[in-house]
Amino acid sequence: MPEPMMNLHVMAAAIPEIYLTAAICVVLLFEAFVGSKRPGATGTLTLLMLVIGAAVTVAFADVPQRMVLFDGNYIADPLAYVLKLAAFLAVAVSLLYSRAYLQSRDILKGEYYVLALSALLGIFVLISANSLLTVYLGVELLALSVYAMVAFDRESGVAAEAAMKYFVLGAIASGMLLYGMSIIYGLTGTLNLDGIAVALSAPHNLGVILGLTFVVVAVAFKMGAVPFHMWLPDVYEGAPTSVTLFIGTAPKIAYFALALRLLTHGLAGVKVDWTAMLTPLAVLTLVIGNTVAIAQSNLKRMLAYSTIANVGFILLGFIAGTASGYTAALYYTLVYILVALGSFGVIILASRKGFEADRLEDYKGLYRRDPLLALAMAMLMFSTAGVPPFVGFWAKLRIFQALWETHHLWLVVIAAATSVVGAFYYLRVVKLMYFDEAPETLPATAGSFGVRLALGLNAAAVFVLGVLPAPLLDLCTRVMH
Amino acid sequence: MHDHLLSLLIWLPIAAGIVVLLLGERHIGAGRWLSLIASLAALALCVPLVMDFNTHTAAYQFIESAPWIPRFHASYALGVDGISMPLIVLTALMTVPVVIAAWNVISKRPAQYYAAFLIMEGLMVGVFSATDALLFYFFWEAMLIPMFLIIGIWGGPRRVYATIKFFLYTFLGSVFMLAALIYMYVKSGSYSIASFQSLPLTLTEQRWIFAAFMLAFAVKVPMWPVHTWLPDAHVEAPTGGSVILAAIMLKMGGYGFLRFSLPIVPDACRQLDTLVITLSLIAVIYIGFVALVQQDMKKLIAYSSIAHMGFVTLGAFLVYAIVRSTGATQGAGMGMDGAMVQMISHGLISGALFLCVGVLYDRMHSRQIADYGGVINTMPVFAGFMVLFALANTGLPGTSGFVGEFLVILASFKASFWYAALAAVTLILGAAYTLWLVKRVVFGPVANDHVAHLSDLNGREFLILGALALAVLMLGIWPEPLLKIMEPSIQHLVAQAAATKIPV
Amino acid sequence: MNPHLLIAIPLAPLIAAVIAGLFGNRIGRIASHTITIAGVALACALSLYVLKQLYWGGASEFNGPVYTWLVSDGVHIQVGFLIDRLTVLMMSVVTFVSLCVHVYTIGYMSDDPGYTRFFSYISLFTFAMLMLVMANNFMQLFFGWEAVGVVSYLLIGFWYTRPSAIFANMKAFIVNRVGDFGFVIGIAALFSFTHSLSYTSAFAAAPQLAQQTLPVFGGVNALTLICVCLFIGAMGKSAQVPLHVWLPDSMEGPTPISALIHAATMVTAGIFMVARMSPLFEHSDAALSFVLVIGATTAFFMGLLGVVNNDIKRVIAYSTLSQLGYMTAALGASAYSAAIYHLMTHAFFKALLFLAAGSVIIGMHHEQDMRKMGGLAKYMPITAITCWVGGLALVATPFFSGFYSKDAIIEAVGMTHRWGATYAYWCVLLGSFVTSLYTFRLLFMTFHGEERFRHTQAGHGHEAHGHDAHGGHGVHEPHESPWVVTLPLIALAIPSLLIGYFTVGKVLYGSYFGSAIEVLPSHDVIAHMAADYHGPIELALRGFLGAPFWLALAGLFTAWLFVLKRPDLADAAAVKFAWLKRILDQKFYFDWFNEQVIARLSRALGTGLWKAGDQTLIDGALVNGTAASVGWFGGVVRRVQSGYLYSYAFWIVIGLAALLGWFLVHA
Amino acid sequence: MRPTGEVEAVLVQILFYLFATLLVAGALGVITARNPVYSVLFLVFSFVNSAAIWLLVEAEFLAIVLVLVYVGAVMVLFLFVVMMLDINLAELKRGFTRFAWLGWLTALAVIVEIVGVIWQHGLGGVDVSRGFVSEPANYSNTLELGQVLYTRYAYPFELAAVLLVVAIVAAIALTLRRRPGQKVQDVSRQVAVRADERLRVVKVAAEKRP
Amino acid sequence: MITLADMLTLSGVLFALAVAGIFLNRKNVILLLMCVELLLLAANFNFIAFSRMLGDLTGQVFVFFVLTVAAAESAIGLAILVVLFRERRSINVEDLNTLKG
Repeated sequence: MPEPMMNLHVMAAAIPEIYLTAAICVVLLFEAFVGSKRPGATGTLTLLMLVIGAAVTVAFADVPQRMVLFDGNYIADPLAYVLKLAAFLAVAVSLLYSRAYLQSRDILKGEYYVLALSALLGIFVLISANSLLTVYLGVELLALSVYAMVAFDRESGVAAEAAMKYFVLGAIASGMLLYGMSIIYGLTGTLNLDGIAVALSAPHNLGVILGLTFVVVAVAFKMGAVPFHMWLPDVYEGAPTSVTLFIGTAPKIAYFALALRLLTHGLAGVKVDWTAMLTPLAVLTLVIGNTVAIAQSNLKRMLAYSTIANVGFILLGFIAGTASGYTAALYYTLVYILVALGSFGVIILASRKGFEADRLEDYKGLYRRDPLLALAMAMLMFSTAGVPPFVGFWAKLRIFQALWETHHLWLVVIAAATSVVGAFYYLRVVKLMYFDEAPETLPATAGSFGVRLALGLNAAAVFVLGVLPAPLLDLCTRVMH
Repeated sequence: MHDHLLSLLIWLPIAAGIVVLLLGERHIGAGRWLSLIASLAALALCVPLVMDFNTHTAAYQFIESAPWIPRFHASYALGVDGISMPLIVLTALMTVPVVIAAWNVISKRPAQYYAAFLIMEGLMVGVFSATDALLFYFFWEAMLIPMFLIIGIWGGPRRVYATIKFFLYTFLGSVFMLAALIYMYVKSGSYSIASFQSLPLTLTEQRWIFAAFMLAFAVKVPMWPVHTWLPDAHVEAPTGGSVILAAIMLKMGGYGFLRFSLPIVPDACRQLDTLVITLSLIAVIYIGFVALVQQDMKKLIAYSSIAHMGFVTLGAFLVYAIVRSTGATQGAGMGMDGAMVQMISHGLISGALFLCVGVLYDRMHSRQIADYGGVINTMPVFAGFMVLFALANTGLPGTSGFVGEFLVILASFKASFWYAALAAVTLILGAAYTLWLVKRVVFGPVANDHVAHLSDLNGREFLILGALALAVLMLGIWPEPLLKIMEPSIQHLVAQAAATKIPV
Repeated sequence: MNPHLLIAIPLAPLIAAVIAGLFGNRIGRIASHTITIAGVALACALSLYVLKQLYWGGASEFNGPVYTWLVSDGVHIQVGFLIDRLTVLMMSVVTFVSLCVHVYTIGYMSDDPGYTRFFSYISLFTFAMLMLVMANNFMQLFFGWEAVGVVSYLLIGFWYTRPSAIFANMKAFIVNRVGDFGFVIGIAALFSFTHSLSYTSAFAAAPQLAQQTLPVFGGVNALTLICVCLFIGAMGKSAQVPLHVWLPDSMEGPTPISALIHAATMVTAGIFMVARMSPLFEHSDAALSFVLVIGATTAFFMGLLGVVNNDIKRVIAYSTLSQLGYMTAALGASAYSAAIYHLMTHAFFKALLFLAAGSVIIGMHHEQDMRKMGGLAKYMPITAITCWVGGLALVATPFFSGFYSKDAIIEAVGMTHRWGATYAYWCVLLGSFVTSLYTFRLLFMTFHGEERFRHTQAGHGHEAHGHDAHGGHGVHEPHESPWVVTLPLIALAIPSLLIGYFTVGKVLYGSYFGSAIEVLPSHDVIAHMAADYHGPIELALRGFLGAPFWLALAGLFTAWLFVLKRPDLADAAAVKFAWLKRILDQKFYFDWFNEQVIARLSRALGTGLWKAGDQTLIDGALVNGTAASVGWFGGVVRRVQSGYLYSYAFWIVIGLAALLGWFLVHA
Repeated sequence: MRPTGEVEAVLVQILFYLFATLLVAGALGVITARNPVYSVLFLVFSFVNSAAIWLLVEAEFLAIVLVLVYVGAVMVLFLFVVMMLDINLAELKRGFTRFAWLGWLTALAVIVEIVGVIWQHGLGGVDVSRGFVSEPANYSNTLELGQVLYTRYAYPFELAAVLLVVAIVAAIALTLRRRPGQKVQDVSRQVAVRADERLRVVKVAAEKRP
Repeated sequence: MITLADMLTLSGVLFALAVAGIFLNRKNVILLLMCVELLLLAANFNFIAFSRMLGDLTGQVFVFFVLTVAAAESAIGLAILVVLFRERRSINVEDLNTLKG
């Protein structure tokens, strides 16, 4: 048995996880002894911890190349580094946006932050997973934290319903994941993804397909691909908006990593099979996500379907099956998160206690009531629709490019056509905010200066990255190769 | 300054627009003047653009280039040739009247109104000056946003329907164009338009790309049967929106055909030119008849725009039929010249006509023809302008409207008798719908009390209509300066269009 | 020849028009009419000077560019002048008639609020007409062609508050556009062969073109197509059947306009154009036959309409139509010089007749219905005498100018042998009876017989002109017009009477036109007639023996019988030949057809395309239909999301089973 | 004393089929029982049978854990919750709906697909008919597991620990209720109390006599 | 002798029954949680079978973790159930349909 080298130098790459575990404990203890007396303090501490965590990550985890730790269970590479930073940022921003929301609804409890941090840890685990076991544990860590967060507003019946649905369906999915993993394990004799990659090289093997299908279904479920998407709208709608914001953003990084580590790395040998499986899913996802979104009257639900539609695009990147395609998917994911942070942030800022601001008509004439929110939302909507000069355009472009490189003509056509359909419901939001008159009854929006500033910066980022997309595109390409 | 002239033309209005936006509605006085100054400054920047333009070369001039997305070989590359330069000048020219026309008229969120138009101006100049396909597309799409807002915020009662229809229609078209552009990037490894133009493509590839381009440009032009967004958008848009829509945005479709379709996929164009020409002729005749029965002034002018833009596409695609029927390209350049002149001229005339309708609308708040009659009795000066622009719209010699149509008809006969014959029907239909409009609105006894209390043009309106009238007449009496600018580029384009790109 | 001088000819009226048009209200009436008259007078003087230079001064013709309009695809399209004897003749006639009309207008329009505008228009018209006749290329020809059309449009609708006027002007423009449609195609066709728009190259190419065919209509001779298309343009402008319908309606314009534009100048543009294009037409017998038949038809049948009309101006208008038909028939018979010659004489006497009619109308306080006139000779002698001069010229009384031109046409048509010549000959021959009938009917009804204006009840029912200066009530004594009105009458009566006598030898039978008009020797009927020509007196005397003269005399007798002697016979005939009268009253149903069939069909087609095509099919089915079906699809799929956990789980399993099944089977 | 050879193999096989049948029956019982309490008991039954099978295939440690953790803890928790929630059993007793056949059909399809791959195609090339090789007598399943768990699987083990913490935190956060008006001692406040807070001298204004 | 196929088949049947239990049950949410347990059990069977067949302990380690996770999962699932019941006074699956469409 090789002597495990458990010194700091070797483990530097794993500092983020170690730090985060410690942070969970600190926050938990802080909440127990201080937080309960000073509402909000835990939140501040958590944000602080996240910032420090990002700093620590930058300081220690910036590995120049691929490193495998913990007996092959853990992998650190530039991609993981970038994804973890992105996750730090996403979680920090989403918690920042949520503070006032939580406070006003009496769910500002330290446990919320603990769960958020543990979810983040789950995300990290997935990002750095290099064995089926760590993948599974990451999935569960993330999922369990998130189930609890969805149910966190105990006064809300819909939240409990959403949590229950999420839980049951999520459990089915992880059961399927497990089942698939078991077969793959049986066929390869190893849990290690590197080992699986070596062992599985022949496509069209029935046994592999059996296992693979279960894995693909589970991944598709987590990402929200049709027809495994049904939890997503209900959960987005039912969860407290702050939780919707949370689960709509950072976990996407994890699911991207899940697909990347599992499919493109571990199961690279049977790429032909899983791309063939993902293709109908992606098409269905694009079509149904975009069309059903049109029929929605609840903004959160609409954004949920929009998420589904975007997942279709991310899947297309995977279907391309090349480094370029994965880069495109990565870029798309990051861009999507940036936009989703902003759009759910707007919903949070537009809502009040007793007024969730989640119906579309709650946005009528938002421009009059709060120009900043309206402007930010409009930019975000145009971005998601894929209209330059916003960053969403480049995300779509990058996907198209990857598809062309692999000659996927019909997928390009479908993606293009459905993105036009998609543009409709994004435009409808802009229409409500800018073209309609505000009813008298809607309350004013809120948000402290800092939060509003953050939202402004968020929207500005969507614009700046849209005008100067090169840095982020470069970064994605660099870490993916 | 010449090194960054085009950049200045793009970013000066945009910067000014943002400043106006930031000044907000409270400082609208300053915003107004700033908008005027900015639009005039942009126009002034066109002076060196025209003066120092080398009319002896088809190469891009005033070129600028900076890396934008090095990994994609996409650069911030600008340049103009004889095809784009006049359109840029037209853009700068038409923005000024729009700003002036809004002076006291737009009372709802004026700062945003001005900002939207200034930003639009920059983006439109960007479209015409981009020599990088990605940059082109960037501007092309970005422009939809201000226009969407302009129609949606300041539009008429059905503005939401109209603006969403406008947006989705054009978005549908452009998305496929984007796909085609990316495809060619993947093949050529660069986004520069020149690299696309020199990229060998098989006929199948060309056909697909042609279809994508066609969708994008045909919607924008617009060609029958993808034109139905235009009447709605025009009718609902505020005056400025209609003006810019008709004067500039439609031209982008024509520009796209000239800059992309013909040089990039010449073989597909050769194969499918009959389709384009047929649709163009349908636009001329079908739409002519439809325009005849319109009850709404703006709708009528909108339909007339479609018919007139039919000449642009007709002229642009004559080259293949001419080669087929005569064996040489002689005459093809004339068709393209005609298309270009028609674009410029239509920009001026339709812009002016929409301004005229705006003048009436500001006073009567109606665009229904039936609500008017005998306007000349109370607004003689206005009536003079309206009749002039209407006649120009019918292609009267001596006005700019004649030049393009005449050249296109001349060239089209070389292609086919029937092309010429059907195109020339516009002489009759154009006269019929335009003059019937004039008869019902301008002439006749005072129709009602509202008309009786109309006041004639104020100085501001007189100024803009007068300037446009002057431009229309000058271009009609002596189009050579314009043609001279275009000639080398058009000849180059004809050569490109007539060549084959199928790899052997 | 000095090009600057030539440029000055059209520019003078243009500048005057612009000044009067833009600043008319500031500089006032007198300044306006002064400046426009000065402009036209200058143009007239210069034209006459050029005429002198060309004919007597031995100057060679001028053919050169003024400026390059545009260069496209290597083709230089220029604005330029071709000044030869044909042109200068037209220029002189145009400017002279225009000058007369300018002067006349001072009186006629004296109390119209649009006074300065009117002067601006007619000056502008003069400019446009000069550009037309002076052109040396088709672009400029078309420019002038359309420009005169536009001014005509503006002038017919001069009294813009009158619904009939603004209908008439629109009709005129659109009908003209139908002609222009052909004209433009003709130009384009020519261009497609010659790559040039200049006359010179077109003429040079004519013999070749006559050999070429175009693959349309199963192969048609290129030159024939070109000539027919060009002639269609002429049919519009020169009001040939069936594009004549606008001309009678154009009488809604003020009378000077009728005289200037719709009698003397603009309507003859088509005649001039065909004559100008004689090198082309000469090579296409088919086209000439077409011209001949159309012209002859117009000459006879349009004259018939003049017989039954009671509006003094409209009778003259139909007469104009008929006379234009004569000219056209002459063109068709290759007797271009006869056509131009008749054009010239007609310009004088028809302008005279119109101005005289205008004078009558002023005298009758804007009454145009001849049934309410009669015996006016007593009250307005100068008008009556000049009008008689014009009338006699019109009916081709020997020694009058009209005789020399019209008789030549009838003879030329009789001598030609091309297809349709016999029909044409009978038309033009019988036409002289008709001409005489309506002319004398007009003269008798207006100036002689019972003073019917006394019977009319107070407040004449006729709609006053746009201005109400004359809007008095009750019976007015007719009165002679002021000198500014009568002076032009006299000025025109003199050439109407004499110009034929003095010029026939040189212009018609001499070598005046020289190379300006090209006639193939085999077609040259005028040369045959010239061989028989022994001076104007002999010619006139011979005229007394010709059939046309006797037919005219018969017309005079008939008119006298029906109008003065037995008016009841006219009524009886109207009853007896009710069907004929109905056809004539309905003007052969052309207007009915245009308004009830073409216009209605167009509107119905437009509405159909709009409602069914655009709104229902494209917008409704395709655009909104797509949107709706997407929405519908979304709504349906949405219901799959039933909210029930078991359903969600079921879909997951279905998805799993389907994927598994598909890939297991296909692996 | 261990039976050997053929006999052992047949015996194991018989026992396997027995437990497998019971297990499937138990599972069927879980999903068809109308009373949730019965379902839990069926589930317990299923787990016990599973543990037996695991013992048969010599995964002793896991078999024990299954019984201890599952039957001993998790199932009790289930029962506890079932009892605690005041569920209207009558309402829950109504069975499946009319689309049940579709559900069964789908389940059957999944079984056919899985079983088909296993039996027909040998899981894509694995010799599935091979029996398990018995471990040597001195083999300790628990020892082996214990040796790798804290070394090679230290990282997952730590993660599992966090997972359990999360479960605790979540469960408490979700279910712990502080009812308003409940009288509880707050020790830290009691300890931190200061003298001046204990006694408040209230000055009562003298009431005027009416 | 127990073969791999036996074990895998058993797990397959268990898996299908668990899944069927989830979508056949229209009444009781608790039953769903139990079916999830069955689902995990099925996967565990596979792991153990393969582990034993391959002579590789990793599969059993995995099962160990699965059991841990399953316990944690049950805890959270039941907690959610309690919250749900407190809000709705029902754990009827058919009542869980306020979120739909």
